[in-house]
Amino acid sequence: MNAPPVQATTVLEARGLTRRFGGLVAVNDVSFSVREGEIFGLIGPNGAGKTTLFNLMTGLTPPSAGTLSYRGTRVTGLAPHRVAALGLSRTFQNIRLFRALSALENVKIAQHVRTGAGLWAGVFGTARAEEARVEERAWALLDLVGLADRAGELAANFSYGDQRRLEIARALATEPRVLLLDEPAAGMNTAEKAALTSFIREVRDRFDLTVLVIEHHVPLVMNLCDRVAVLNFGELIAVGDPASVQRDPKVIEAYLGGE
Amino acid sequence: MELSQLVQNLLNGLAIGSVYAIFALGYTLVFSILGIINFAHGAVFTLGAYFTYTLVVGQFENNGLLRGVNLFPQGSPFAGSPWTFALATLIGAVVAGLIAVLIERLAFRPMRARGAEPLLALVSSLGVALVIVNLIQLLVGAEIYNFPANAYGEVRPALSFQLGERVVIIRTVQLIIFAVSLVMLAVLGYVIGRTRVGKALRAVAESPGTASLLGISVDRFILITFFLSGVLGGLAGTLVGTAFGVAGPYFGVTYGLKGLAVIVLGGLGSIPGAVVGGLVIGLAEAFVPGDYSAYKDAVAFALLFAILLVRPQGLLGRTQIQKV
Amino acid sequence: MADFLAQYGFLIVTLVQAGLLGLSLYFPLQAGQLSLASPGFYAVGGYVAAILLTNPAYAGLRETLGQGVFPLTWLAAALLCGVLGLVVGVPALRLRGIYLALATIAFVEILRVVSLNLEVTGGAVGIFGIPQAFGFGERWQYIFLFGPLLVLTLLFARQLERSRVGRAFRAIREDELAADAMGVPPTRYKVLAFVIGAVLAGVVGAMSAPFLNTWNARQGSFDASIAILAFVLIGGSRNIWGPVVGGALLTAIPELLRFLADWRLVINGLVLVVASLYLPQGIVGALERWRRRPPPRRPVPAPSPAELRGGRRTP
Amino acid sequence: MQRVVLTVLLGVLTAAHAQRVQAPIPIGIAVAQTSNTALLGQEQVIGARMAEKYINARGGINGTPIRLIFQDAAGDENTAINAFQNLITKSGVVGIVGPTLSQQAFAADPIAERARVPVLGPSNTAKGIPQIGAFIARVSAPVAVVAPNAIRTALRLDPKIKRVAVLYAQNDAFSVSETGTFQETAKAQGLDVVTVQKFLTTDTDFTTQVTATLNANADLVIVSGLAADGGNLVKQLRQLGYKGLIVGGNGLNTSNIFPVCQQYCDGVIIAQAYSPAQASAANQVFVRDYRAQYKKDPPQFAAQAYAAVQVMADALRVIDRRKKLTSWELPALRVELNKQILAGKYNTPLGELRFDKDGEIIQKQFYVAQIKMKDAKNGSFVFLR
Repeated sequence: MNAPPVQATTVLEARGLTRRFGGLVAVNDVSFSVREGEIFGLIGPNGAGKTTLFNLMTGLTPPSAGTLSYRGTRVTGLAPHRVAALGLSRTFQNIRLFRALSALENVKIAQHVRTGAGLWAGVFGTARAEEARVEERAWALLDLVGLADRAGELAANFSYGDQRRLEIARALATEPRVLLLDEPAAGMNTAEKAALTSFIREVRDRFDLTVLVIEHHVPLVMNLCDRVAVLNFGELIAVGDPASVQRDPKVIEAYLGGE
Repeated sequence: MELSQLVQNLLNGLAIGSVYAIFALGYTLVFSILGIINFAHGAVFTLGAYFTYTLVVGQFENNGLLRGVNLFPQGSPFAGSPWTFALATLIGAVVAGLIAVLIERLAFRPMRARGAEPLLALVSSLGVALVIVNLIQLLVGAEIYNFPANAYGEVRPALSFQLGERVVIIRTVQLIIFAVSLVMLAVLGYVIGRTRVGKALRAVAESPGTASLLGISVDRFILITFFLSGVLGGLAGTLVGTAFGVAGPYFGVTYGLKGLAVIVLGGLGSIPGAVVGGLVIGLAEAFVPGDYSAYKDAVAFALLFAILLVRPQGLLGRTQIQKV
Repeated sequence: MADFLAQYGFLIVTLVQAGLLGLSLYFPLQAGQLSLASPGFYAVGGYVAAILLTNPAYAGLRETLGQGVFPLTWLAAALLCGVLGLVVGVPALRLRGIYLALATIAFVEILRVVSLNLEVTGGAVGIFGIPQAFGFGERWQYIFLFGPLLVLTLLFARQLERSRVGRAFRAIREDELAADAMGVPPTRYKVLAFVIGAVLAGVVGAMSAPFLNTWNARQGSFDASIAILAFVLIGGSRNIWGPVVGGALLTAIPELLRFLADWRLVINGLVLVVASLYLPQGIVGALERWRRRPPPRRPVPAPSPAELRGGRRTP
Repeated sequence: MQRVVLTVLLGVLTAAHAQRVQAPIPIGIAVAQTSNTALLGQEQVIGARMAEKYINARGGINGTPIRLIFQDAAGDENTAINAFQNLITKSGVVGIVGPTLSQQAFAADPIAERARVPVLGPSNTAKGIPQIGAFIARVSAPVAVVAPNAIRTALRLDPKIKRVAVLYAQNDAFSVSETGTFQETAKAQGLDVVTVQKFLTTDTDFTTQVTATLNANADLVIVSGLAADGGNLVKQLRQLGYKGLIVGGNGLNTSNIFPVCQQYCDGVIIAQAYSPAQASAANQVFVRDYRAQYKKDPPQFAAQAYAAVQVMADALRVIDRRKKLTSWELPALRVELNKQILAGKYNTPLGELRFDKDGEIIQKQFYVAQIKMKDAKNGSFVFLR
């Protein structure tokens, strides 16, 4: 298991993140920090507020209170595309690919923030070099997730597992520094899950990423993550290395009580 | 503004507003179930008026293929008394309902079966409206037909009372429309809120998928919806026809656009919303100062634009929460 | 030939014109925005041209520019519609789907009532006696304006589709939220698409005012909104040729049915019903199913892993 | 494919050369047979058809019958232009009667003007129509002249009139210009215009306008509108208790308003460009034929369309006497017909009429009538003065 680098810098810092929907508190005063280069797991029973937390972190839902900062820059309050531009990119629990577009296009679109051709450059074809680069990177990313030979197929036609991998490729296309994966292993079998573990590590190393993962499957989390945070009813009940978190009585209580 | 003026504007607004409202009831009913805007509703509304006219008068005089055909050589049995007129209105409405059912079978259901884009229903219903309107013109011409003046019996054409220095006046037929639209709303509210059919309808409106799992025949209830919408439309057509005449084949279609403003203002798919929306637009139009009456037609759409920006779900509509 | 052009010239130009109006609705639709505002901008563009070409206030301008006044009307219409598109688009594009459609219908109707009441737009009669562009005497000659505009618009649309901006449009159409999360700013591109449609409709209007000889408030109406929507849906909304084919066909049909005399609009209505029932993807959409797209070809030089990270700065 | 194109081209080219005048003589009628303008258009169709029948029954153009070719011009500009193109090129008509609306005329008439085909507007009353070009004339007078007469008649019937309410359809070009004349005349007669109310031809409810009128205590109401809206307005005025005189503009001059305002139409004073009471023989024949078929008096729109066809036929007859129509080249005949239309004097159901050099109608007689209702549905215009 990769030990986190000693004296790693903090990349993400959440302070008192809170989100209320009407009377319901989905995320309640959550604070934690994520260090550069680590794989940080987010676990908790169903409805614990994990996805809401991701939404708060990526600008899809504004927080009721609290802040998130990325290397000292405030993230909360920014629109999602600004968060993406800052270097935080995500996948979705219930896969939100551009279903009627090809795999290749899905990955090309996500390079939007890293390119600059405007309307007229596009219309007059003056951004050839940039287009070529977009095209090449898209193919390379599809290579990485093993879908290059099906680049022209519509995203909707892919199997569940392939869609999840395509979504990771798309997230990587935004050239993130932090990758947020929302249940990447959902619907995968044991062999696929094992492959996914090594794939995420490989990606992290190759792209110098910090990775946040929401995951249900406890063995996978234990195996993959450097540190784990546990949410229950919107509250953070434990943060630490997988082994210690697993022994935490509050965590055991939450899981046994919850299921 | 003086009190009498205020009261007069209020009455005027409620009177025309209730016309908008009864037009919009059937419109919004179909939207609540299918989520489509049925442009053919205006045509069905027109048909209702023409059917009743056919029963009451029996012939179309000047133009069209039916010129000179006299349905009742001995005089119509539906003419003469308010009760027979009411019967004719009811029959006209039911036939309009059946036509609406036919429209659903021929123009909407095949589309649903194919899972076509819901927007196409707009085009299809526009096509249906075009067919109906032009068929009416072919058959009975473009002229205005008017119901006999004594359709409601020998009632005074208008009621008036003194308020301060001025007289406040209201046409009897508009009071009738107002009353009938309230009754229609109450009946519809009862049917939808209290009866088994209504519960099933609501289930279909909420989620067709779940409803069919519960053993509700979705297609059957869509047919019922169209029938109800057609009956309401046909009834409204006759009522409005008695107030303003059956003003040619485009008679109902011209209400279609304003009806759209009404149902959006009230909240798409909300039945009380259609009534509230109709009354609000009627009142807003009535309170346009005389000097600006030229802009009266823009009022409904200015309201529509404004409400969409402030509260897209309309006055009485429900918010839809988007799931991420 | 001369007779053929005299008889069908006007019709042919209106087919092209309809295609262009279809395209003006197609651009916002590319970004997933169902806007029915085209007739409003079309009307405004026409009024701009009609006023510049007939109003005594601009007599001096016409004198100085000669035939140059016509391109000026297009430019003025484009500018005004662009600005108007921006003003209306920014608030309206917060709405989705049918709600946006309804808001744009309201916009068209408000414009119509206003133009019916203004002095400068000629009130109910409208503006008439509009000078002919470049001295065109015959209607078919207007193909020299609308034809190139159509070609340019199609080229523009094709280039746009292949570009970064076009991809952004499609992403928003497919899933606005996911597009946003993937770094595509939805509002900016929705407004851009809306404005492109507005500018196109405005220019078509400006060219149409001399073509029709007259301009009045009935040019931009709710009926036109629905007609243009039908162009796009019946033609096919996923391909640039869809609106062109749909516009041309739906404009031609009532004219080709003239031999049916009184029955022609009944049949026209039936055509709309049958087409929406049997061609749910539109005509071009149905044709496309027969054509298999070739798989995308990979560019030759394989990128090195370093390139994969992109030319990214170290933080 | 190439061959097809070639054949079509050749066909078209040869067709272009064989432009002789056909017999029966084709005259184009491009009026609104569909759309909501059809209410007016269908009356024009009837009027034109009756003229055709009448003319042919009396030997047509010195023995050669005429044939009317109908092309629907609907209510919009594009359809009107297409109808004109069809008539001019495909049907080779000698002249055109149409279109129904002034707005359409501004779009379609220039087409005929450039093709040098004479046009007679049967119902275009807006300012500027005959000025579209040398080939454009109209039989529909912009009855500004008749408006003053109607007000004077009202004053004669009730000399105590002082306070006038003016109501007009602001989306109808004709009503807008007519109301201007009405208002000027009222002021010139020393009357107070106490309120001016606008409405739309598509309106059905006039409660707002009516109550404003009543509260202004008007003792004369002047309405400029069309049949449906005007009729409803009159009906609602009476139902809500207005007792004074009502003057209706020329747009209300149609028996179509009887079923709309029913017994409430009674007493309305109407400014007319056409009256069934007009005494000429031409009119009496027309009225007799019309009554025989439709059991009511002919409306103005039918009479004007009838007159337009008759003017064309009369002019053709003069030309034919000089040189047989079928021996003319079509383009030459069209030019000649236009010249002859403008030169002649005609005895039509509208009374005696001729044209000025622009093609504006010079109508000898205008009329003021009062509506008398026999029962709820039937009534008549009783000619005053």
